[in-house]
Amino acid sequence: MFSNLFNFASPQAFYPVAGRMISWFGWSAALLGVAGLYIAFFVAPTDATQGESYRIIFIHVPAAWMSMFLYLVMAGWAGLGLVLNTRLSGMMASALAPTGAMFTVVALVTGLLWGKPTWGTYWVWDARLTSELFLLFLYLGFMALKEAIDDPQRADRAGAILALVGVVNIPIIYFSVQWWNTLHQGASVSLTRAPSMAATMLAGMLVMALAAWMYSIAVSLARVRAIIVAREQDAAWVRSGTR
Amino acid sequence: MTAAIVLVLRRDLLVALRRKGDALNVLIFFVIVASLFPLGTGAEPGQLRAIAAGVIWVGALLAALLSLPRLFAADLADGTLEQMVVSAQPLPAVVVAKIAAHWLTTGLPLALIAPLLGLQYGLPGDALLVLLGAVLLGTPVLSLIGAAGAALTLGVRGAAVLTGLLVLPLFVPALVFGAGAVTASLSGIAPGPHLSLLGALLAVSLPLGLWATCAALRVALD
Amino acid sequence: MGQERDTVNWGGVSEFIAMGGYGAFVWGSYGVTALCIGVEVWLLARGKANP
Amino acid sequence: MPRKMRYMLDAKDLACERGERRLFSDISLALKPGGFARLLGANGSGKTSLLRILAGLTRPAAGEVLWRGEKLGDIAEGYGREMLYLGHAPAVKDELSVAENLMFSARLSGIAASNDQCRMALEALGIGNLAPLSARVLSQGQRRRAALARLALAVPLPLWLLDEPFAALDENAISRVRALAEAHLARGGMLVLTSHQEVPIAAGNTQTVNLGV
Repeated sequence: MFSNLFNFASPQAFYPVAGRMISWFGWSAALLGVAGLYIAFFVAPTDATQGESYRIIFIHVPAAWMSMFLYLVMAGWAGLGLVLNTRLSGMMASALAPTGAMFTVVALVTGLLWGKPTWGTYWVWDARLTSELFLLFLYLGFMALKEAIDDPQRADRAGAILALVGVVNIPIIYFSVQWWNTLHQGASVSLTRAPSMAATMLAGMLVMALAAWMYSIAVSLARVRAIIVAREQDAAWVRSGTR
Repeated sequence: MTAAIVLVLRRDLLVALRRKGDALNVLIFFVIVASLFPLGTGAEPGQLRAIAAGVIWVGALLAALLSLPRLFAADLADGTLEQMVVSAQPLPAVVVAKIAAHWLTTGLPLALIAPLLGLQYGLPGDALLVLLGAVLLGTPVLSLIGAAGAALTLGVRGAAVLTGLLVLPLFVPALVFGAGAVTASLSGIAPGPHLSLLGALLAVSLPLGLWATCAALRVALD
Repeated sequence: MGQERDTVNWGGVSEFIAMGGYGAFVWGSYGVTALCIGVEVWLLARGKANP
Repeated sequence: MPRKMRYMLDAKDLACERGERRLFSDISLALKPGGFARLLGANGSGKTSLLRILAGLTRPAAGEVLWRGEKLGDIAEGYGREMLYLGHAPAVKDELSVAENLMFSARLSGIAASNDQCRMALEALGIGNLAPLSARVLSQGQRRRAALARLALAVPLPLWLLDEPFAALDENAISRVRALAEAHLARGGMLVLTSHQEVPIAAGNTQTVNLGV
């Protein structure tokens, strides 16, 4: 009786709605992306100390934000699915995970490529980068668990429990790694101290983050449609050819 | 509530007593893992002392991980797990008892033997004491979070490895504070803050691990 | 002394690509990002829910 | 006071799904004291799933199960104090002796059985002599008997849900189990069971729920 509370909760009703929204979000992501790149390369001034290599920040920081944000959204959908027992919520959580993991990989790789020119080594055991690495493991664990369980409904509910445990642990892991970093190395090597935050840099990062957000919504909607098709394979309405 | 806990705890300890091999093997595994590292890193005293806390703690994590399937898998197979879930005893009590039994047969022995390995690594007296305290405080966290992982992967293909993939990232705080306490006492810093953070971690892991394990068991037996 | 400009003047494409000597790292980062996004969109375009 | 209850166990319009497949839908079942229901259906038609829904283990895709007028979800272990569920797997632990197994299972259901009560229960299933043995040495049939010995102790539990109670049992054991079931019904207890063997059970009112093919 909850599922008709908001009729989008039923996968069949949501399928066409998602279809219409994808292009809207896709285009806004593209436009914002172009604007962000323009700021990143043509508006942001050269940094006094790091020269041009700091321009990686316009990808690294938004990706790191998105990797955290998407895990929260994923855990939100998953928790909703667990409480309301609506199938679409579980599917949305599954749809978000790969994109969140992708942004985590992007954040890590760009962190490596930024670390090399700036500190001479690719992998920097910096608190944020290390926490980002373990965030990737949380994503991989979530996806691996859902992949390993055959029954979709059990997979959704097990994944939801794991995501909720994970979301509580993310700040704890981050704090403990931060504590560990100050204990062992002192705060000398740290990506957190970005170069002086000129207004344009902040603007560039925010625009890129917004672009990444729009992109994530578009991609997740597309993926949730694929999941709906995959799951409702034998449901009658799929065979009746509604696309 | 406590009657239920005592009932299930006594039963699990009785079963563990009748299968002494399981707990013993985990302990031997822990000692072997800790003894392997010097063969790789070289036995230079200063270096050994530096890596001791990390090696012993990671060994404890892996040993705890190794013993997690024992928590529910056997009971699922012979049908006793579903009897406990559908019984007159509250599920949280059953889960608390099983986690306590797991800690008593795994975490506690690991903690008692850790100082011995600390000696092998040349840790001074007070560091050994801190090591004992840290492992005593940290291993319940491993049992609590580990139980949630074991329940989530119950009856799933490749459950042993998958459990590791799920819970090892969640063991990071315990590792950082646990090993950090020993390293701190080695370099003359009071380990107090680390141990209290470990205690705080345990306080968070108790309700979280319990909720997650109960929910996961209901999902697994659905 | 260059007066305050609102846009960075790269003075030609080759300088833009050189990126003040950090071209490999900057374009490496943007390239990897473009690759990841490209792979994800391509997989979805083929109707696969990927991992 | 829950709304007026004409039935102790009241399952309405149940539906069950396994993966994306719907096993059955619109199944209802209501039991009054002394009521007996037999679940029929081919293999894989969902008989076990239906029983597990009634036991509160499986969540139905639709419909709800009420005990004494309250939803199962709301009363949790309260239901466990009044219901005995025996599944396919005989809940017997190899490491424990037959008597220890029975003692533990009884206590799980909130029944504090003494040693000789346990011995009598095992006698009722004809395996009194196996009491001290480790369950590891039991045959499949003996293992089933050890599990079913709980029925002799489950007098205080009004609702019995039994999944294939007669499976792997010989004639002697079947008649013993049938006697226990009929005594339970005579005392005003309620029984739901799934079974392929045609074992007639004398009961006040008998319902059959057919899950079809």
